[in-house]
Amino acid sequence: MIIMVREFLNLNETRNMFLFVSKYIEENKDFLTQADKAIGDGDHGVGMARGFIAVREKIGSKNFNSIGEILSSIGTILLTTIGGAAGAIFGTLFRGASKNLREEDTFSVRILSSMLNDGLESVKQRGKAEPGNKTMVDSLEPAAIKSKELLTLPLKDALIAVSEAARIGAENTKGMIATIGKAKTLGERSLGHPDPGAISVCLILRSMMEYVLSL
Amino acid sequence: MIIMVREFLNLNETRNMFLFVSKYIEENKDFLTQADKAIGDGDHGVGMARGFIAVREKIGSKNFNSIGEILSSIGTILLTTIGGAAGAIFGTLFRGASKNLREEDTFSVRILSSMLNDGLESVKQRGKAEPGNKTMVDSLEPAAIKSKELLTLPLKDALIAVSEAARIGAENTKGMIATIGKAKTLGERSLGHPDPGAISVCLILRSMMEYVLSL
Amino acid sequence: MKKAKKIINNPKNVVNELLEGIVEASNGKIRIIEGVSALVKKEIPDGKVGLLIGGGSGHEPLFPGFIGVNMADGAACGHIFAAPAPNIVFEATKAISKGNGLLYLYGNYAGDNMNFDIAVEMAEEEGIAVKTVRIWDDVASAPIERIEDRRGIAGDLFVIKIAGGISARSDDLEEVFRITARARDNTRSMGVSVSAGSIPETGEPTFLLPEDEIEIGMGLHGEPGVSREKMLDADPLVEKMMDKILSDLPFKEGDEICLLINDLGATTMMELLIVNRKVSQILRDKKIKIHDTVIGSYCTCQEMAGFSITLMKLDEELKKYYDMPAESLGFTKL
Amino acid sequence: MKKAKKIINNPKNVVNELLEGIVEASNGKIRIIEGVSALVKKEIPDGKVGLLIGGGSGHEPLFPGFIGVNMADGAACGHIFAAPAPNIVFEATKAISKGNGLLYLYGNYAGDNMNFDIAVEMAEEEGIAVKTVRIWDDVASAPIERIEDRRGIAGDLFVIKIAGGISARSDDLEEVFRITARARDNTRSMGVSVSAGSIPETGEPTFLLPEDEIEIGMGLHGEPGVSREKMLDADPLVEKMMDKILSDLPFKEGDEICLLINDLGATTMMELLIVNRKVSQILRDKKIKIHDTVIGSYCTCQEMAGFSITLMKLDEELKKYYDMPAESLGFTKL
Ligand SMILES: Nc1ncnc2c1ncn2[C@@H]1O[C@H](COP(=O)(O)OP(=O)(O)O)[C@@H](O)[C@H]1O
Ligand SMILES: Nc1ncnc2c1ncn2[C@@H]1O[C@H](COP(=O)(O)OP(=O)(O)O)[C@@H](O)[C@H]1O
Ligand SMILES: [Mg+2]
Ligand SMILES: [Mg+2]
Ligand SMILES: [Mg+2]
Ligand SMILES: [Mg+2]
Repeated sequence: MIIMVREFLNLNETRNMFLFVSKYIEENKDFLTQADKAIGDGDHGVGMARGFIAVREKIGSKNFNSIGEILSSIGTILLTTIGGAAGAIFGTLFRGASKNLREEDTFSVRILSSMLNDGLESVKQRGKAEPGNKTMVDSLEPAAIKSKELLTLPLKDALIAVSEAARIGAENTKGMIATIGKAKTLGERSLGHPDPGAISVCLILRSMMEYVLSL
Repeated sequence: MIIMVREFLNLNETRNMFLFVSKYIEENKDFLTQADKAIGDGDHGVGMARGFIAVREKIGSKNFNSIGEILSSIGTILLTTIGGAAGAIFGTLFRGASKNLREEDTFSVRILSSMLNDGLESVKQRGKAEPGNKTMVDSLEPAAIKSKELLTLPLKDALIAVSEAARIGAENTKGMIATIGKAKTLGERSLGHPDPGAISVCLILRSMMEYVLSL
Repeated sequence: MKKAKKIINNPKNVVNELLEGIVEASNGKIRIIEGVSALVKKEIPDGKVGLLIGGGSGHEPLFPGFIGVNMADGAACGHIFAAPAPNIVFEATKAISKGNGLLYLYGNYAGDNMNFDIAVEMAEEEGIAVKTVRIWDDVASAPIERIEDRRGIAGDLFVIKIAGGISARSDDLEEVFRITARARDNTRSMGVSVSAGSIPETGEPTFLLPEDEIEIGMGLHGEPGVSREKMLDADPLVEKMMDKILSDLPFKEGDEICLLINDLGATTMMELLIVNRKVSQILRDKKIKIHDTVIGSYCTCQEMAGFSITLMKLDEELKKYYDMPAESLGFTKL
Repeated sequence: MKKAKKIINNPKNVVNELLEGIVEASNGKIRIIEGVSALVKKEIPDGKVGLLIGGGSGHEPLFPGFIGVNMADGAACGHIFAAPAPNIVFEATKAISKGNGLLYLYGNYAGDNMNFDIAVEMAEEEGIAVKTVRIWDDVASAPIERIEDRRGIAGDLFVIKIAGGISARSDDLEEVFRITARARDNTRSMGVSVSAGSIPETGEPTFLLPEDEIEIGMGLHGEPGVSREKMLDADPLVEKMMDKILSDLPFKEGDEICLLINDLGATTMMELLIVNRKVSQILRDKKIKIHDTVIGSYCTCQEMAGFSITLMKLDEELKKYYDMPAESLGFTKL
């Protein structure tokens, strides 16, 4: 079998990619909740699943005019349905990601990179987290940085590399002491456990990759 | 070994008999509590033990002038330290038992019978229970009735027969539906379980018997 | 058997220590009677008809937490789940007596009845007049024909509230008795439980309930309820309970009531509110007017999970006394 | 893992249903804002500085149960243990706004801070002035140098009480802000837990604690405390907690305070009273005067067993607002 090399996705495919992401998050609800039970209040999976189920319900068959519109719709849905830190952070991530993509109607590596870097910037502005605080930033920032180096790769290869960078970033949070979010009161007791929000970032990128690989 | 046949106990021996009863009840605290857990609120052993420990503490080395005085002291201590239904009932039992024994200074079968019958009468007056309501009356009444037939027996033989009558009475409560006390809301669910207060009557008589046998 | 973890010192001292905790919280207004487990108000006006409540401990804030302004004058407290001994009641009686007699008000249990009755005999020997109202609001515990066999549960709060009001206004023991008895006669409750409490001296759950079952008709102690059923959702459960409560008095269209949703110990306010939503909907459908709603932990059974619903039907007189402001550790009303 | 048995309907509907339960209990005084999980008073005078509180649900009666007379005007409520989304806060803001701005008052958590901040941006775009006070009373959650990293726990009650008082008296947002912030600055708390709560959607305990251990420095959620220790008797445990609380502000001889002993969910009033006994003894020894003591379930974490101690130091101004009568589902004061 010859694998088609896709350089970009059209608007419907992009929307479908995020519908796939939604299912993926929903399927990992318990896994994320267990991660939050270890160092947080045990609701991260519940919230993320609630948000992404709402995404599926609300944009499932909707047509969009730009990549930016898809991302900002998702962001607003997450912001208004998840609540908690994750709602503000993942809502802000997608809303921030949409900023420079209002005129774009294809999803490519360049768009991926723009989305990750703008999203990262907005998240940092909103939540004041820096790498090392043991948050989703520790997974998002390496992915965003990595994406800038991949502009010439095919989309699938770029997504493989980016999601690997996010995975390593999330893995590294195990060695960090939380200084932001509900885990921060644990101090050293947070060592050894990965940050749940960082895992969510991994899952989002990994499912985007799986979707593109499946085309 | 020749077993001495005791026809009576003197005042100190009578007091010591009830100190022995006290220890016996204390040792059966958990057993009584479990019985009350099955059909009541699970505190009968706790209360009875509290009362009889107080008896040991308060009359342990006290000298008395009559059997009646011993019994009424015990009754007042039980009445003021147990609380609950058992406090009123067992307090009343001992106080009632003392009624006609203010002039007596030896404990004999006749005294035993007077004590059980007067005690029974007071208990019925106070609590309005009749045989068949599944209370301690179902154990106390057969013992009291039996005691009237035994006036010519040696004390130990009378106590053996009386405590056997109480045991059978308590055993029979298993087949009764409670209509008085905390078990009454259970209705048929109280079937199959003996009444905790009836067990206490057995334990009191049985330990009196063991004490006399040990002399 | 998993033992309960409790924040206590010596389990034998829980009652005395909790009473001291109430005294500390009272800002100098309540004292403990030396040597017995009873609390009384420090200042009681001469000639006031005394209101003495009481029962076993372990149900806090019931009973000692309901001493206060336009509430009770004193409480005689027994060991955990055990009626107070007569001497405790009697000492509290003497401390409260201001020449116009006392009303004894407590839940209808064999132990309480006998111990308070012995205390009545002691009080009368001292020339103190006593009238008694026994609370028997639990519709599940006996059929209406044997209403005097029913036990007292969370309806205690409303009856104490009315008794506190009338006893602050009237110096006639007969009148205090009459109106309190009417409050009792107008009050109906029913409870359910999903898991047991435990008494501190044993630490063991007072009953065992399978994971998927609920005990219906639960009282305020470890003694079981009237039946066990498969666990239900809140709404059908409430419907079932309300059927039984409403048809008992019965409560009818046009009636005006006070409503109490009472936590039996470990049930969350979240659950109580979800219950209240359904109870209120049912009452609206039946055109029964809710004058006031009280929700929270008032009459508890240690850490038992479960709740009860209480309705008290008002008339003009009961409403007047219900609406009086009241203040106590366990219940305050503007 | 044993799942919690809760009296609810669909776990996804708990928040909406509990809010409806509060509306039903309010006798027509509180309404739900169509489409979002927020409650507001129906009648708010023109020109009143609005007091909006809020946070995750599952802590009832905190937050929505503190709407009432001389209490909050509205509450924005999130899912269980999740800060409310900004649109919920914003809708409540518009409903409350009477031309003189709003004070947002909530516990200091990353999620709440971010969501309320987004709402502030939305409100300002609409021309509604908003000031924010974040409550950070939990001394266990960060050292005093990083007080702004501390989380808000049961001290919420006292700060809301003061804010409710001043916002009913003053139409100057700056003044409402200043006095509320002072109440916050004068308030210190610490909590412990002996067993976990659970969130309805999973039913699983949010943490596991060995049978003989206690979690020290517990917050209002499933997130663990600052350390685990072997289970202690009540008195030494209280001493330990009081050491940390008293030395933090610090509270000193001659100070006058309000005291709250708060149940985190399933702890009995019996235990709270035993705790209060020791707390009060320590305060008396230190010659710190207790102006008022509040004991009960105010800020909870589902059926978590545990409690917290809160002290708020009074000055003449704070005392004036604390002493105002107040009425709400969760807290009433004569
Ligand atoms: N200030 C912040 N900046 C970035 N991410 C954050 C911040 N605060 C929290 N997070 C992320 O949110 C996650 C927790 O989300 P969630 O459990 O859903 O919310 P909550 O903490 O309100 O319960 C954390 O694992 C972390 O990755
Ligand atoms: N009216 C009564 N007459 C005689 N015995 C009674 C009566 N009521 C209760 N009892 C006895 O008391 C026992 C229960 O005692 P206990 O458990 O200590 O008190 P409580 O029921 O107050 O918890 C019952 O088993 C029964 O034998
Ligand atoms: Mg969380
Ligand atoms: Mg019992
Ligand atoms: Mg009992
Ligand atoms: Mg949360």
